[in-house]
Amino acid sequence: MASFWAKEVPATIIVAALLIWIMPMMIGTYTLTVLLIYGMLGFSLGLIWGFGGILCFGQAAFFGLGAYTYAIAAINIGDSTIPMLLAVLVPAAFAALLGAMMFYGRLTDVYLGVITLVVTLILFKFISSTAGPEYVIGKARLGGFNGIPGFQTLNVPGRPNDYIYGDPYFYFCAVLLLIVYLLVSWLLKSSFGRVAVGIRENEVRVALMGYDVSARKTVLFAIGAAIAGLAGGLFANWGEIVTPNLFSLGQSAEIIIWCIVGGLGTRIGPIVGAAGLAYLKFLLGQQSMIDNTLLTGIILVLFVLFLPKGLVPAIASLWRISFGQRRQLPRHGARRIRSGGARHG
Amino acid sequence: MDLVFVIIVEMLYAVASLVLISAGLAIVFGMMKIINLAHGEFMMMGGYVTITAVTLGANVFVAMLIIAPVVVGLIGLVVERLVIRHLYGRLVDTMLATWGLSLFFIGLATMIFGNTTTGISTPISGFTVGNYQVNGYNFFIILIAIVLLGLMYAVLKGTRLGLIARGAMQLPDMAAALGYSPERIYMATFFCGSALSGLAGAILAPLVGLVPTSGGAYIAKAFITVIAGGPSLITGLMASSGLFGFISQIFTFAVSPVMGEVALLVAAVVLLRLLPQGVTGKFFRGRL
Amino acid sequence: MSINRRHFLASAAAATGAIMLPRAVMAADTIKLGSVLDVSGIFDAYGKPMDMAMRLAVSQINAAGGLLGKQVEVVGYDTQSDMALYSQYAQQLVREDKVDVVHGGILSASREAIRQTLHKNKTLYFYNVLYEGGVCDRNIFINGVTPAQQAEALVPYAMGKSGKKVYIVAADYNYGQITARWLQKFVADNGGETVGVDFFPLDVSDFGSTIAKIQTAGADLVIAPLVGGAHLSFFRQWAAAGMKDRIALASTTMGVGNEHKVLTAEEGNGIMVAYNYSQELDTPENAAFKEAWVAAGGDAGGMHELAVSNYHGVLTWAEGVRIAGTLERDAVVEALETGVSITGPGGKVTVDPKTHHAVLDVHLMEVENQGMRVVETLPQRQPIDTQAVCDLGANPDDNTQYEIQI
Amino acid sequence: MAEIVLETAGLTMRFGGVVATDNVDFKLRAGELRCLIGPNGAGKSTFFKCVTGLLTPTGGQVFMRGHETTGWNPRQVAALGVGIKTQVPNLMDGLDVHENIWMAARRFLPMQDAMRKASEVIERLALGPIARTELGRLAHGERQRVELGLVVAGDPWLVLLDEPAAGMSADDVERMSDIIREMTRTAAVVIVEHDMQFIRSIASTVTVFHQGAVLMEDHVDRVMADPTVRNVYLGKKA
Repeated sequence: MASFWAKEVPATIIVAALLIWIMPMMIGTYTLTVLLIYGMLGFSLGLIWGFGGILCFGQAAFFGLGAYTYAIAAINIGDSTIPMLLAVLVPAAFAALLGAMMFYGRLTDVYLGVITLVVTLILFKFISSTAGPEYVIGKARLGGFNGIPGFQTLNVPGRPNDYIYGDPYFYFCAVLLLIVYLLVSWLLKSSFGRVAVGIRENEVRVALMGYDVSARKTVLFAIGAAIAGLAGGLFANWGEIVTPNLFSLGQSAEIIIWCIVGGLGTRIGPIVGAAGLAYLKFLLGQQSMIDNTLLTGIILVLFVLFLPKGLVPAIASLWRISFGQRRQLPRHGARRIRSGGARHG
Repeated sequence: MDLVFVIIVEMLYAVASLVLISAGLAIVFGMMKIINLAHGEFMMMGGYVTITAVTLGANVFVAMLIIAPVVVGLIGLVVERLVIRHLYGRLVDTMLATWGLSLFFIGLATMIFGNTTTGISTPISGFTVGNYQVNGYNFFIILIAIVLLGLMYAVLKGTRLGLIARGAMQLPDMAAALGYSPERIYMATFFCGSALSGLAGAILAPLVGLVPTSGGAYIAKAFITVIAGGPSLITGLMASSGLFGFISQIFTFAVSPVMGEVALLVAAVVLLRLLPQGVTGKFFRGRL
Repeated sequence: MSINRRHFLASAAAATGAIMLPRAVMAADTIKLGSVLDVSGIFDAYGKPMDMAMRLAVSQINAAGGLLGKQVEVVGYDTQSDMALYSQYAQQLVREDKVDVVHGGILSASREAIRQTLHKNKTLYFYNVLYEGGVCDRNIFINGVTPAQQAEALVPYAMGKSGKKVYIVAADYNYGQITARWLQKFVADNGGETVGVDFFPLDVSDFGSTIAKIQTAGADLVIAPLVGGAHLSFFRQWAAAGMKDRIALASTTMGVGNEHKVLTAEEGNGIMVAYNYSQELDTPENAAFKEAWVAAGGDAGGMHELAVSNYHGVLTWAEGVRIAGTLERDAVVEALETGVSITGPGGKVTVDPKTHHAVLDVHLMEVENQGMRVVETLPQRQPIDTQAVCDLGANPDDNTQYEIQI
Repeated sequence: MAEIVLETAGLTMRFGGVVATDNVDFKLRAGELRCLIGPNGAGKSTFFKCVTGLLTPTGGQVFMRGHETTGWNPRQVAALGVGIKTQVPNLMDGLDVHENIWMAARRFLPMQDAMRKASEVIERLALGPIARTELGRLAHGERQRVELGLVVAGDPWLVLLDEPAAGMSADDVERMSDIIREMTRTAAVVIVEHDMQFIRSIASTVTVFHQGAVLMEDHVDRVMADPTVRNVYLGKKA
């Protein structure tokens, strides 16, 4: 724990500061902002899937819920502070309920996948069919397929006319992602985080030790949803419109692909995977020779077949093989790649 | 009275189409414990194969019942050899890889056929029931679903192949112990599953406007139906298709099509919460 | 395929240019026209021909000597049917590419995703798609038909050919909802009765129960503003049930993406529609357009309502620039507000200064052998729905999409 | 007389028509060491699962230190301070030995104390050289030992072990019996076991199961000598 505060936190902050300084010189901040937001979204699934072993096919549901909560609250309240908080709390509460239902019902793997998928579909179908004038929450029309445009965007707390947008918004998102990253790192170092990893490894054993596995999974699930909701709120501010597509299965699929490509069981992997693939998609949109869906599909298949652990662990092990302590190679070469010491004290 | 008849036909049709769209996935999942998320795209390809064959001059029924299943089955075989066989026993990885495949096939179909909606007209004309006109093709789909279920039952129950397959379902090593290569059984199973998906896509093609992304509409429903059905292949398929088809049609008639879809999904969530192993995990155990 | 490659080279060059070169090098010796369209993904049936039409219009302008003595360069992005990419590319067009005008957007959601960005950054925007009406913003020009323009013409004609009892089946989103309301109004105005209204999400493809419901209601006429590939199933299942000869069918959307060419002749014949464009329009402008389209490598039957709207949009903008004599936004807007007209493949299109919508010809048509036979042309219809709520002359700072109360 | 820590009254478990455990009354006192033996299908494993909460009995009651625990799930049983080892090794394969044991200790202790406790258990079970090795990479005997470590780390007052010596080498078995004897200083221990060698080495009292019911209950030597037992159990084996 001591080394966490003394070494890892300062190191992370320095690296992040460098990135925040350098990246805008290469990519426009507007695009960078959404890459950060996707990074946070990928991170949220990376946490519950990579460290909690919960494969959620519906992470997009929490993302969309966060975005919609923000938009609806912002229209009704007119100041962005409370809506931003609600964008975190509402998805978390929703996930807590859903999680409790699933985990106390002892649903696992495929069944968990089906339920989360179905819940996402229900939300998508519901939100898509709210075009009629009868669907109003306070002053906000839900708008159906067209979504909700024109809500109050992020402002300095208490001063609704001082908007935070453009470059300052990029820095805001970057710092927020850094904070979330550090909080999650701390969580994973804590007893709660380690027991969560234990549950991923062997749920029955952890229950036999006397831990309340269902409650812990529910809490972790809710934390993941809170982060996804935060990303959703940030996304709403960035795009200035929310649409039912945020809930779509395609969106959920992308989040899973980000995690796989970046590397599960690592903290940085899903962030890198999300930002990298989203940027790739952005670049691909500037050409029209190869169908982009086809390319995404090939990438996913190739990763599952040849690099099932993802980019970050592969690079890390390459690094270790090239520059690590050679004496220990036979033993460590075949070892599972660790998450930057996340599971150690 | 006529309306009641029409509603019953629509309900049977809803059940039959659920059986059709889920059968291929159910076989692959039941036998190999693999969720083929490219199932919807296999159906989409079945549709395109049919349309292409018909425009090239094939008889529409030959195209639907023979050409499409065979072609899609062969595509499935290639997929199995190239991708799936490396991933046996890794449920989540196969789901992800087949998800990737589904995107790949969507992209491929877009490049070949473009994104414009296509289709063929229904080969069976409508007819009159009292004051109502009913889509005659509905009966064809109901018939096909019944024949399909009967055939699956006969093969599993009555043939040597079915016996081996059932053995492999119970214990993967069983087939090997009997001297059959599990690899070949898996190949055959995946071929059959893909062919059934192709058949379903082909048969539904005249009813819908086909685009490369059409598969997405089916996969979620098929996935839900198969999982909710539970371990017994045929009984599970019938039970969950019957239940979901009935519920969704009731709500479609009484409220609206959206509510029909939502009711189906809600029913699935409630069902899985109450019976986490699916319908046949609790009832009709040990049936086929 | 050759088209694709050419597009790729052009856009790849533009893209690398945008990424690699420092901004100063990109001198303003060309006029830049930004385009954001779904050229891939689920909406590309609309987007591809629109892209084609836009490029055709630009190449024709360039071939005729360009605008203000400069060539027009297209900076096009494929939004891949992803709403988030609209926002991103709009920012890219405004900040990095610094384009002079943006044409594009297909779904209303995509328009709303970029409208404010372009408004804030004072970049002129053309939205060239048939839509639900009501957008009131001095920075945007819209030349698609709106529900009232269609419904006002279509409803009396269709009722005259069938009967007084009308059943409406509409796509469940803003366009469908608003169109359904206009349809109901015009049905009532013409002495008819709306016996049922059903809305369908865009992914519903099973209409059996609805067809039974329509029969129960005893309708004489069904009007179907349904949208997209899944909804095409309605027309197919309608024909399969043998309903075609029993109840008349009309639509305000079927055909804008050339859907009538997908239906067989037996399925499509007799469906009544009302649009600004039909491939079968017998005008010299349309003949010239079709010829140029094929010459540019387009599919001979590929042009549709939305593509032609996009073509009109580029021509209208070009005319505005010529009159203004500058690319400066306010000057171009003022020039357009003088009531500029162009004559395109769909007939004469005039800018309505009050709403920035279009006054255009609406053609009543019937689907016949996979074509749209023009029955009657109603010249120069006003966008009365938007006019009821929007007056940019009186409120130039307005920036809302009104939901028109009927 | 020491306190009764585990008691069952009329414990019955039916699977469909088959009665796996039939009306079993069972008592265990603090500090006692008890082995459950019997031929395959005698019901000892089912009995074990009903007690640990892995199965919910169809009839009868279970008491632990006077609390009725019938129908509790394993977590609730474990939370009482009962250490459980299942028949199939249940370990967190992706984590190392120290992490595994620490997690068991952490359930009942604060963070730092759990650290100390884990180190102490590792030393006691002579797991020092492999403390930082992932469980997935260990040999079977080592894994069994680590699982005992997990049980010990929680400082249980009642330990329930299902076949702890299965598939172990003679050396490992000997070390195992030392550990178990050590356990009995603070806890009552119930062991389901086949290996008579092992049972002899820990010299415990034995309860013999036959056809779902308790056949006899006595010291291991006397049980081994009993003709009925030899007949139903050992006789078959020989």
